[in-house]
Amino acid sequence: MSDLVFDTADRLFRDAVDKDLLDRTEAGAFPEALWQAVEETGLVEAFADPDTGVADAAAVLRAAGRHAVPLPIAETLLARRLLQRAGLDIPAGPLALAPTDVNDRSAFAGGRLMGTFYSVGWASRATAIVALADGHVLVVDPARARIEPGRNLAGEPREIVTIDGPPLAAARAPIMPETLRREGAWSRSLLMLGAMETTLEVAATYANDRVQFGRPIGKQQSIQHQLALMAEEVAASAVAARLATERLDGDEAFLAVACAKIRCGEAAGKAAEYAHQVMGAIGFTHEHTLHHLTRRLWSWRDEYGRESDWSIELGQRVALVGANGLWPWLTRA
Amino acid sequence: MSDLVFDTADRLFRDAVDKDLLDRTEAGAFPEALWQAVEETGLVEAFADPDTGVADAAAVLRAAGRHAVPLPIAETLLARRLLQRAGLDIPAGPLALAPTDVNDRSAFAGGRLMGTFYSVGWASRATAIVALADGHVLVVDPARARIEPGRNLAGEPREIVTIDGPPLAAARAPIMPETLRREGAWSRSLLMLGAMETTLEVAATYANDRVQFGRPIGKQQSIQHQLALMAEEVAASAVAARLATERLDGDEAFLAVACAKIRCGEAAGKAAEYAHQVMGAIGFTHEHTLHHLTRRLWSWRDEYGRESDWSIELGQRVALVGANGLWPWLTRA
Amino acid sequence: MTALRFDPPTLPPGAEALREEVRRFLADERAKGTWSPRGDFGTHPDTAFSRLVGQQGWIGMTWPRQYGGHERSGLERYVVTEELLVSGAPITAHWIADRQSGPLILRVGTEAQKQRFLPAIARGEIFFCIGMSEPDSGSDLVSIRTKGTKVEGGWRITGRKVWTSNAHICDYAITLVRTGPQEPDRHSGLSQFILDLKAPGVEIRPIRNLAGHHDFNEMILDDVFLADDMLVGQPGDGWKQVTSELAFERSGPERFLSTYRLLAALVDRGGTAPDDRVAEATGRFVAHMWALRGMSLSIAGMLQAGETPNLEAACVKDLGNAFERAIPETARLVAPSAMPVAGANDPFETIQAEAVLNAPSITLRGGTREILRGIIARGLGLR
Amino acid sequence: MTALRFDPPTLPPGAEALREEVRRFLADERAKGTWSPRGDFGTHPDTAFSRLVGQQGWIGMTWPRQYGGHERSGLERYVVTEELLVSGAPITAHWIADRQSGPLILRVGTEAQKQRFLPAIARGEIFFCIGMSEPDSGSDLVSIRTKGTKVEGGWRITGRKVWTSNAHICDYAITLVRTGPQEPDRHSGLSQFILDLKAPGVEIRPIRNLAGHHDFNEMILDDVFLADDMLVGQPGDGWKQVTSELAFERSGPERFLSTYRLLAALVDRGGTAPDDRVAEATGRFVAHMWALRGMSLSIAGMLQAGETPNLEAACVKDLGNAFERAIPETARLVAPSAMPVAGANDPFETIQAEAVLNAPSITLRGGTREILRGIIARGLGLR
Repeated sequence: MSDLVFDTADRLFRDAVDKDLLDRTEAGAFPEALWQAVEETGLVEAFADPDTGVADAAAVLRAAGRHAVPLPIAETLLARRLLQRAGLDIPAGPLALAPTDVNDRSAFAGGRLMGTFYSVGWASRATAIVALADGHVLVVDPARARIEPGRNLAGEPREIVTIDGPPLAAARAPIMPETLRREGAWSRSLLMLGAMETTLEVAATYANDRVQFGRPIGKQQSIQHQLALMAEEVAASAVAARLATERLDGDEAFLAVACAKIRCGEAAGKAAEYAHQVMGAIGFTHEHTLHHLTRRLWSWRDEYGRESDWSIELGQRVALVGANGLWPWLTRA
Repeated sequence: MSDLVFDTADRLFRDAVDKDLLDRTEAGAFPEALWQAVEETGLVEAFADPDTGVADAAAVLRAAGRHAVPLPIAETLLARRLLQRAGLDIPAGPLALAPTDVNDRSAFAGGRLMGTFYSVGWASRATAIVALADGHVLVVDPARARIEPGRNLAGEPREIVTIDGPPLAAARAPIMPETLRREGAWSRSLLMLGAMETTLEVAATYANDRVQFGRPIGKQQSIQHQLALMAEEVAASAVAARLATERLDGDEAFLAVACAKIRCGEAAGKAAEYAHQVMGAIGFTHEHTLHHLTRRLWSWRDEYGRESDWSIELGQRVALVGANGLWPWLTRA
Repeated sequence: MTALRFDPPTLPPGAEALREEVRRFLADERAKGTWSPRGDFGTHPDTAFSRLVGQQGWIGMTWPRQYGGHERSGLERYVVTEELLVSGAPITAHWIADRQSGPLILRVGTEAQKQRFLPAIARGEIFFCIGMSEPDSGSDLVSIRTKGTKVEGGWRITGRKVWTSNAHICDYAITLVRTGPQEPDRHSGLSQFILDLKAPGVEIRPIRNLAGHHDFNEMILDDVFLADDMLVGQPGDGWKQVTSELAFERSGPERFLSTYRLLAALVDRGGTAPDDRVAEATGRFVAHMWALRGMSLSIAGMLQAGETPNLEAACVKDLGNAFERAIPETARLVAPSAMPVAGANDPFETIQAEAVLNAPSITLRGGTREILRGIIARGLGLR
Repeated sequence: MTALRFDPPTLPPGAEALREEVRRFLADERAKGTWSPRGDFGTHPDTAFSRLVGQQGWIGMTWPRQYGGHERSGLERYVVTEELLVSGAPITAHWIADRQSGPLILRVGTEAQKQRFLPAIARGEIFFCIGMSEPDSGSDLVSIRTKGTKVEGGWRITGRKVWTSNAHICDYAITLVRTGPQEPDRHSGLSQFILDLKAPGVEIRPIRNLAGHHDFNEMILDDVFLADDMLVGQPGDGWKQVTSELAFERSGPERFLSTYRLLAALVDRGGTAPDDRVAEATGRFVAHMWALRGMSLSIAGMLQAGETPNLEAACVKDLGNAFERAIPETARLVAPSAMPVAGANDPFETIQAEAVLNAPSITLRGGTREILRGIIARGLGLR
């Protein structure tokens, strides 16, 4: 099932996302037609199936990462899941999701939401902003929020949203804020995995094609080593992301997601570095597509917690489990 | 002057220290004849010249490191300097020095020294233990101390010394404990530099000589890279050690010694790793001399403060100096 | 470009019960004083303990019953192996026979060899080592000079092997010998033999390692006679036989768990409310180990399914090397320094010291990083 | 084995007074609003600011007075350069002319060239860039295809250059051109010309970098006529002339200070009582920078003494690369996260973001690490 979802998404994105679309979106346009296609294909409903939903959503995210899809796919998927669990109606169109950052602050009292969220993806393009605040899921009309522009290193909209007023809809929150943060971190792990896979392909192809000193640079042992190291990072990320997907709704979601975000985040930085090292000046140009991938890697590894944030938190849990409890914990999970 | 000192020491050690001597010393013997030669050549008095003393002592230490000299050269040099500054008589023979570790504890009161020192070099072989405690320099008879055996990773004696009784001699301390710790860290930087230089020579020679897959392994790009990286570490260490030597008695001794211990300590670990990587199984055998150097590198980087200890302390000073004061501090030093 | 594949493994029913069984066994025997935890798995052979492990049915677990095996899955074997490794149990003595020599005999040995050696291996009664490297050939097997000459009823072998781990406590060595010319290609002409280490003409000399320990040996073979039935597989197939084992050799839990006990000691040293430096280091290492175990388990599942995930195994080995080496290097920098206790060995310091001294040997096992990365690069389509 | 040598440099008297002078100048001009600190030194050219620097006598500092220089030592130039770099002053415009083009003309140019170009460079009035790389030649200069054909009174040049930094704001480009065959050896047949960027047939097209900024250009040369007096040095000596500058190009403070401002921002973010993670990171980076500066100053002294410490320079460049790249990677992990302020740019975040985006360009400057390490390995006697 999930393989089929991946193939569908991968084909759609491969055909629709090109350099031109990426550049235009970064310059401020919204790829309406692509969004329509995503909705029509049902990809935004990937979480729907109670059995395979998480794996299906993971497949969509990985495919989106592979093609640097310039749309709020992760945000919409997670927001729809949250609304569905809360029993709220799901608006059509792209959705924004808050909070994303530990510094975000909000309060919901007397039917009124007050809050500031510092890094909301695509808020100004969303049909609704879905927020978790004070034990409630709230649906906010973006037109009634103050939205200041902002972008991450990849040029993806990350906006400062200030809300002060009644939401369009509200319901008791079915999950804790940690769960939302965890799902956000999980989404970034899958996106990074996809982007790393393409980065590796691009770099390996280049190394075979590019001739210097009379032979392909891929014949140099040092270039081969860098590509091998990159492949190792991608491999470790793929497994860490799968383990987190399998456990996203399980008892050991924290452990599995923390490991995925730490491992994929570290791999993302290394993969970007190795790729640029292999590709030299050409990879540093705006003309080449590499940076659409690597700038996303640099952004996503920071979103929903850096490797260091998750490592410290995981290390603290490990300490509570203790040296003798660590292995039983890992093998039980 | 210091070049001459280096040449003298280097020649003496090269001729006298061989694998057999190293193995025998590690097994418990004390190389008396070599010690006699060191004393007769005047190398233990290297600090004596008020102008070139520090540079001369640095030259002796570097030469000792190059040949993994199994003697308390650093300890004797520093202890003699301390005695001289305190105006105390300098006993002949090898000297031990305490404290060395932040966990060491001692008190001197009513003419009585009570203390435990956890990692004293060669105490059981020393003619005297020179200790700094409660603002005093104290000379203790090793025969009246309780000495428990211990060795560092390189098999050099590092003994637990417990003292409870009157010293043989005492005088007001001319320096603070931080200064002694700093001089100890400086001595280890020079020793590491010397040992790294030889390690690099051994590994480079091996890479040229060792044939695999029909050609010297030194023709492989990855082996060349590892040796180049090793050379870079040695180069940075040489400069950091020189800068510390130039400033050991100056206003910015803390900065210069911290940088030397951090930089040489980090280099030591890398140089040892690269060397073993290049040399493969042969370097892992007891029969080869490599480990006499690398085990010393692994030991010395921990002695008188790890890189991390010095980095944290330096970072705290940097914070007090502030972002705007940092560059002026570095250029003034 | 060959995509790397890590299929999700399916643990057989009973795997977790088996895990508990192993833990109980280890706890009981430790309480009895049979064993105590050691550092790296590659050291401290204990033939008596290995016999106990054999009695539990945990040697040759996947082999057919008719040869003393237990016909369990590779994933059950995986569970037993990781539990033994993590506990620090002394399993060195039977390690090679269980992982390499036994499976080799099972795959290409004669019926007589299978009957003669496998049940005894599985009982933990006979032990094997590997006579591969020579003074002038490390990773480069084709340069092997130990020579086998065909004589009436067998072969006469002369040469010199080095780095044969634990030859001094083993009974047999699977020995790689040149028996013919390098034709039709440079990998031809090598053969594998079962060498009885007590045979006339075999001399074993210790090679001490840098810490002064005796794990390695030099094996001098002076006109040793080996009967025809000690040849394993086909003459001339030695290189093929050796390289086809590599996915097994490169992907097991031993490839990233050899410094696990140091990680646990660091957790211990950090206490229940560790400072951020210790917490960050342990959290990061746990994440790396988690991913490596996921990869390694996945490969075990694919091997069980009859696949040969060689590229994937090379990834585990190269990443595992780096991981195992990083633990002592980081632990020494972040560990809070503790007040030494006179006369007592600090457990963290002891394991840390052992790990630092042992670190150079990590890359010596199962292929240098140059070879591993070359394999992966070729898999990526680099020419 | 060639031992690496780092002689202690001797700063000339007055160097520290000069340093103060530079600091005062920068503070005064900044107060006037003439400039504000920028991130990496390779970006943000400001020709007006460069003219001011020229007026201070800080361009062409070491050149003879007769050509507009100031006959100061290379170490005085070093002091000025590091102060400008650390402050984040916009010195990109005159950078190449001061470090490379001017010294080249001084070394091998004709008397007429020296008189025509050097005084104007030193005044900060004309600016140079370098036309070296081509689409099919990165580090591999012998594969250059831009062709120069001898004609009456000069040369006709046709070809395409890429990655020419700041060509769009410069007046001239020192351009490497094939003017003859690769004989007697493969490095023969290349020549350097002073190319007037306003000459007919020269077209300059922007190449935006990954952050969308315009620093690089493509230069298309379509049958451009260059008079004989625009040839620099001897025809065919281009390769030799290029490679003999490398110790200068590889060892300056720009090789490890380009991310200094991020380090300072991290110190700032950490506050006066930083947590141990920030303290450890900043302390370690300061130690690395301290050693790199010591090496770099030492090389400056040796260059001043007429030596050519090429190996030592390669060390500084390769270590400097790693150092500059490590700062943003570590800073992002240890920086305490601060409450964002709506509408305000957080200085740390801004510099951090710029450093991450700029990191891939660090190794593009002055030789790839493969080349640098190859040089060092040969220096160690590896054959």
